[in-house]
Amino acid sequence: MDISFSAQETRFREECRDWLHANVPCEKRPLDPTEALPFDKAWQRTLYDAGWAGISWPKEYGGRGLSLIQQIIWLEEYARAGAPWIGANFVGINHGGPTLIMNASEAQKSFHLPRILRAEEIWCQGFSEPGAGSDLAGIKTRGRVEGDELVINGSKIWTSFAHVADWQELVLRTEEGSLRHKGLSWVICDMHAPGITIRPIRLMSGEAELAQVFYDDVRIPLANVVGGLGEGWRVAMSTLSFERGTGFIADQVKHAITVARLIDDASASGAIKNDQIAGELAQLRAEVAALRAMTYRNISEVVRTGQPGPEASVIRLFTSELGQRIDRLAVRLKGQDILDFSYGDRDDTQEYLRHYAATIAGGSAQIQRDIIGERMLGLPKSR
Amino acid sequence: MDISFSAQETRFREECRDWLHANVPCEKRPLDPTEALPFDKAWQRTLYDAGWAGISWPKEYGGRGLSLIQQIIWLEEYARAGAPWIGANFVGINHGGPTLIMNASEAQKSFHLPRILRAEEIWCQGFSEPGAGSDLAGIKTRGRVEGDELVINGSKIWTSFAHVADWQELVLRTEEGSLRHKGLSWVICDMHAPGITIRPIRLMSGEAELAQVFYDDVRIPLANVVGGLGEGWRVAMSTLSFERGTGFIADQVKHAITVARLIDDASASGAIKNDQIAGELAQLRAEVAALRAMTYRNISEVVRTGQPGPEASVIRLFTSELGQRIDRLAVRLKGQDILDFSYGDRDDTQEYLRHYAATIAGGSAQIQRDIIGERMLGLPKSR
Amino acid sequence: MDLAPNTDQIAYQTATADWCRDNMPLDQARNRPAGLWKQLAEMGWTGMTSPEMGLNHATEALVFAELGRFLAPVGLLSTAVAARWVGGDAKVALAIPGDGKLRLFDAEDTTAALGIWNGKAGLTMVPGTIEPRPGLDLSASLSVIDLDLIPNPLEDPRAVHHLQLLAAAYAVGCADAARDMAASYAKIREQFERPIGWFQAIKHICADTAVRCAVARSQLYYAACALDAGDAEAAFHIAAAKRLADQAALENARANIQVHGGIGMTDDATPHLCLKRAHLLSFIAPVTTADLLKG
Amino acid sequence: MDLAPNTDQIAYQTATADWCRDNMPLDQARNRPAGLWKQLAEMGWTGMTSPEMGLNHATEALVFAELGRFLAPVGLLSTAVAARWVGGDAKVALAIPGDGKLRLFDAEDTTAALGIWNGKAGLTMVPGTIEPRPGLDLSASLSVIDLDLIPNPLEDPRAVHHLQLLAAAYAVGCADAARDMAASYAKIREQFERPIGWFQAIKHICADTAVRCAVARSQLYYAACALDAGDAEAAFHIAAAKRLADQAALENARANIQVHGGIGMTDDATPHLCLKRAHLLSFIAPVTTADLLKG
Repeated sequence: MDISFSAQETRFREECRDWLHANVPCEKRPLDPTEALPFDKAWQRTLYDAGWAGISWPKEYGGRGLSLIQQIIWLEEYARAGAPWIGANFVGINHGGPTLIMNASEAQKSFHLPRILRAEEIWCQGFSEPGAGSDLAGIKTRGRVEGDELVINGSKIWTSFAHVADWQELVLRTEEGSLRHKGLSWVICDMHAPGITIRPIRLMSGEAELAQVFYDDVRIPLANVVGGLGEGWRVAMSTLSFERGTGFIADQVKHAITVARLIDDASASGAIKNDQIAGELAQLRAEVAALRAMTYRNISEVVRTGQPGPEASVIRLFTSELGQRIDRLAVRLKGQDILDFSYGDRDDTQEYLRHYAATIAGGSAQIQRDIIGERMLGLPKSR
Repeated sequence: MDISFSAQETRFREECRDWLHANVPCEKRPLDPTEALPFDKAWQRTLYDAGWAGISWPKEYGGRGLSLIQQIIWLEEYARAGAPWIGANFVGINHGGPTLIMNASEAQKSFHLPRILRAEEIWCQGFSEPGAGSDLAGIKTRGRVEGDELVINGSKIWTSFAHVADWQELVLRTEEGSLRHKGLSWVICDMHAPGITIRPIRLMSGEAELAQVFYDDVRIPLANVVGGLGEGWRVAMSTLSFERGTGFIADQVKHAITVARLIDDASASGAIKNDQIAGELAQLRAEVAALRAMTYRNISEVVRTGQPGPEASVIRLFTSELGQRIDRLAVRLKGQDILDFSYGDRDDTQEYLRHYAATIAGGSAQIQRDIIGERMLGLPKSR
Repeated sequence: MDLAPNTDQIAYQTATADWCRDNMPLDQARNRPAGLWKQLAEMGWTGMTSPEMGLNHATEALVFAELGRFLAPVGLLSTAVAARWVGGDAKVALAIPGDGKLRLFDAEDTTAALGIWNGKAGLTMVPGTIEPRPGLDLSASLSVIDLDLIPNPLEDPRAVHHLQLLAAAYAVGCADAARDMAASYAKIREQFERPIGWFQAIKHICADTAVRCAVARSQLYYAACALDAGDAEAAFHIAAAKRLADQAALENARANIQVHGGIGMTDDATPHLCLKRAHLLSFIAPVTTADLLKG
Repeated sequence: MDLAPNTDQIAYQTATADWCRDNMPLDQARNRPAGLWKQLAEMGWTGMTSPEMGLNHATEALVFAELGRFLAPVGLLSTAVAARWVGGDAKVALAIPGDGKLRLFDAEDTTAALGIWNGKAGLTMVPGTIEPRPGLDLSASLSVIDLDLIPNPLEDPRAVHHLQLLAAAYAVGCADAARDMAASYAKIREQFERPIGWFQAIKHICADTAVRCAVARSQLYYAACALDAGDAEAAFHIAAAKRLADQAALENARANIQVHGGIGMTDDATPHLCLKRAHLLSFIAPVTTADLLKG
């Protein structure tokens, strides 16, 4: 066990830092997803041109083919530099792309992957449904095979960037009458296809980045199925092992930066003289450190064995709940200023409101605890 | 709504206070249950002779037949005066007796009730079993009818004062093959009957007041069944409505006294200058006040309607968890002194260790939350 | 001693709840019709606390908990306190001073605002130039003034307790609303082929909302009665009621959002209205640690 | 960067756990045989931290977490720190000074005790007249001396961090033991005709024990490596590890008792051994808020 990085890794970190220092844009990323689109595309293109897109993606599809540790170093430095969120490119880079790498045909990969890296394609996700949130296997959106096409009907919800996306990673039921995890397929859906309607959803933090998507006899070629008809559950789950614990690095670095800032602010304002506040800040600082340690430990396990350690399932839960604790203290320290918040503001209050999603989206805290109890401790399955 | 007591009630409170002031013994109640027995009997006899036993019990069985409010006034003043716990008389006075009043035959009542009030009989409880703790309906101890007797085999656990008790309120399965709540009977079991073996259980706080009781062909007359064969569940549940929210008054007053003492001590020691400590004490003081208000509200509901209000089920859970929060702060304030604790000590550490039972005994906190969710909010039953 | 509402009080409660349900539903809290205040005045809600009405604080607490359950305008709180300690039933804005600023809520068509300055209730003039805008709590318009106007203090020290009590009642109502919303949703929303309220994880979140409501409401009743009785510890009991009610409102709002899942995060749904209201209430006549350790 | 144990380290871990399981089972913690310390010395556990053994702190942390999992004597902590910074492998009692008293643990057959005085590690003489008795933690004998003996301070400031680190490792092991005990019991104990671990209420209590272990153990590894690397923030990382490990040990012990129900309350059962050990560990080289805000 050792916390020091190799000379090569340290050099790589310096390269990242230097480039980011010189290139991170001064202007803020616009909040409105439509306004943000040109910004997101330009920034992704800049990253790509400088060789920072797809650091751990295979070289043949435009990636750098570097190590997992380098990927993490990049993500850490990216967050520390306050570089903008990749926004509309998020699903393609962090989810759709990795899933294609693991599961898609050569034709699918060589068409889409370079375009994703260059921001020539925007992707969105289509997993959750109004009736299938925590219970992903309850999917009802269906695709009927007609000749060499799927005819799709149903609805998806919580889709980020639906109105600006070109493609969607869509999981639907292609086997009529199939139940739960069986009979699902993972499909590349053309978001410009006729029959698609998009209804934006505004959140209580003011953002309107999400949408509900409706499918009315939407026709998608069977060639767009990834990993085979009926293999949707396996394909959707495979992404998790590609991410291998890197998915939360940005959040974690952000948590650490926020806690450091809160400590500085509370020291400056004198709020830290209150033992209660000081105690809570101290506790959060310890927890943020432990979160990094836990992530490093998990990554080390991946490097050593190719698989995340059993604690990987803890990281998601702890990251989300710690983030909420931080945000709650942040707004308490703001005091009455929280009352001035209005939609469109981008401050600690907005973060606080946004982060109620952390224990809901991507598997609620309740589901995460079931998983930890069942998979880590071997307790009997309740569902 | 009104918090003032009537002139008559205020006079009654003064009478209670005066008598207690003059008569509460200086010596501490011994911790060992066998040593404590003569103390408990003498004190109960003193109470009885002065007219303070069975305040709300019917006059014809030796009680005072007074109002529920007066009962509460007595319990409050009793706890405030630091009067000794009634110890070995607890089950007879607070549980066995009330159950007999609600369910027993005239012969059973006129035999047992006066003896309970005069401490001529000591009672113990026989509900829980090694395999049936939270799940009371899982009782396996069985009684086979033979002629005019029940022949009892099985085992009960968590029985307080088993080794000094004369009688036991015993719930067992009298209908072979019956399931869950059906086929149970509530029986007055003679603890001196042949075939009974008692194994004491020491707790992690050092007390050895509890025991496991084994029944090996123990013969009890059928005449000792209360409320009819097979009516055991109904009889056992009926006690709850007799208690009508008075069961926790002693704990509540003790909580209030403890919090006041912790505030005084922390003020004297300067610990209260720590904002965290002060904040926690302030919170506990508010909660202790609310607990009294909630109890008063529930009692008012009983006086008005004859039934406890829907919030009655909250009182048990809140009392137990609040008590644990208080104890935890108490031992934190003691600091290193907690390390000196040894079995036999009677201090905050012993209380703290003892009170782990509060969220377990008599229905775990988990079961209480199920009940609140299902009965107060109408959520679907999980079990 | 009687901490259960009597027949008259139950009638007030029921009448309030019925009127609110028909005329001021919670899901319209962010979008109240322009004429609402006139309606409130006509129905007598704005003047019911004036001395000549003879309502005791216990009954007020019951009525304001019902108003709070429907997220009635916070301006009713300041108006009610002014009605009792100044007189009349004119609309009075709610003032929250602090950090060299003055925040006014529901200040449209008012000339005065009531708030707490250094532990004392006071009235201040509302400048003619304010420009109300939406704030965190979408049910209340906000006007921020960048200096702290000097108030005229109210003489009776009980005015502070009155505002605390009524704000606590609003918070209890807000906590009730969140509890009921969560339980209702848990009964109808299905996941894994069962209502989510079947799962202990959700059931226990809901149970805890019920515990917080029971605790806070009980202390509210006690505090109101203590104020009515001139009890020596009334100030402590009101502070305790306010603290527990604020906590119940905030924690129940959070629980309600979690129970609602994704829907609970959306602007269209109602759970966030309770959350934002809870935050606002916590700044109205807030309680300090010292308030709870006194007496 | 590598925070997973390497092959050698895993061998140390396994050997320690195997030896403990056979020779020092947790359920005998309150009743260790008189010859245990001799056995520990013979096996080399008492001297393994001495400089000539060349073990790094990371490996020590792994080994002490295993020892802690079996509630090994707390005297091993003081002995290990003395072995490194004073030399030798003689048994050294653990000292906890405070409130004008000195508490000595495992002081039988010792002449010196090691503890922290005003933030500095020191050694003090053990008087010949002590009368060890059982204290809260039944696995450690206690001798209370009613004056605070003057210690000889150890020169190297790292001795404090070393004691904190090893005590944190013990606490991580203690938390692990409680987690495993709770999960095992939840699998076999049935209520309502199901293993209680099937119920979400119990399952989630168990899941939280696993979260606390993962968090505390991760930070323990990082802290040990930071001390090995002479990292500028090592003191903070060790303080964070100690705080999180103490919390994990205490909270997991509580969770384990709750999962065990009535049985968990009894003196015969093992859950209370973890609880009492957790309390004792929290007073060994404790961490302050300032320690966590520094650096």
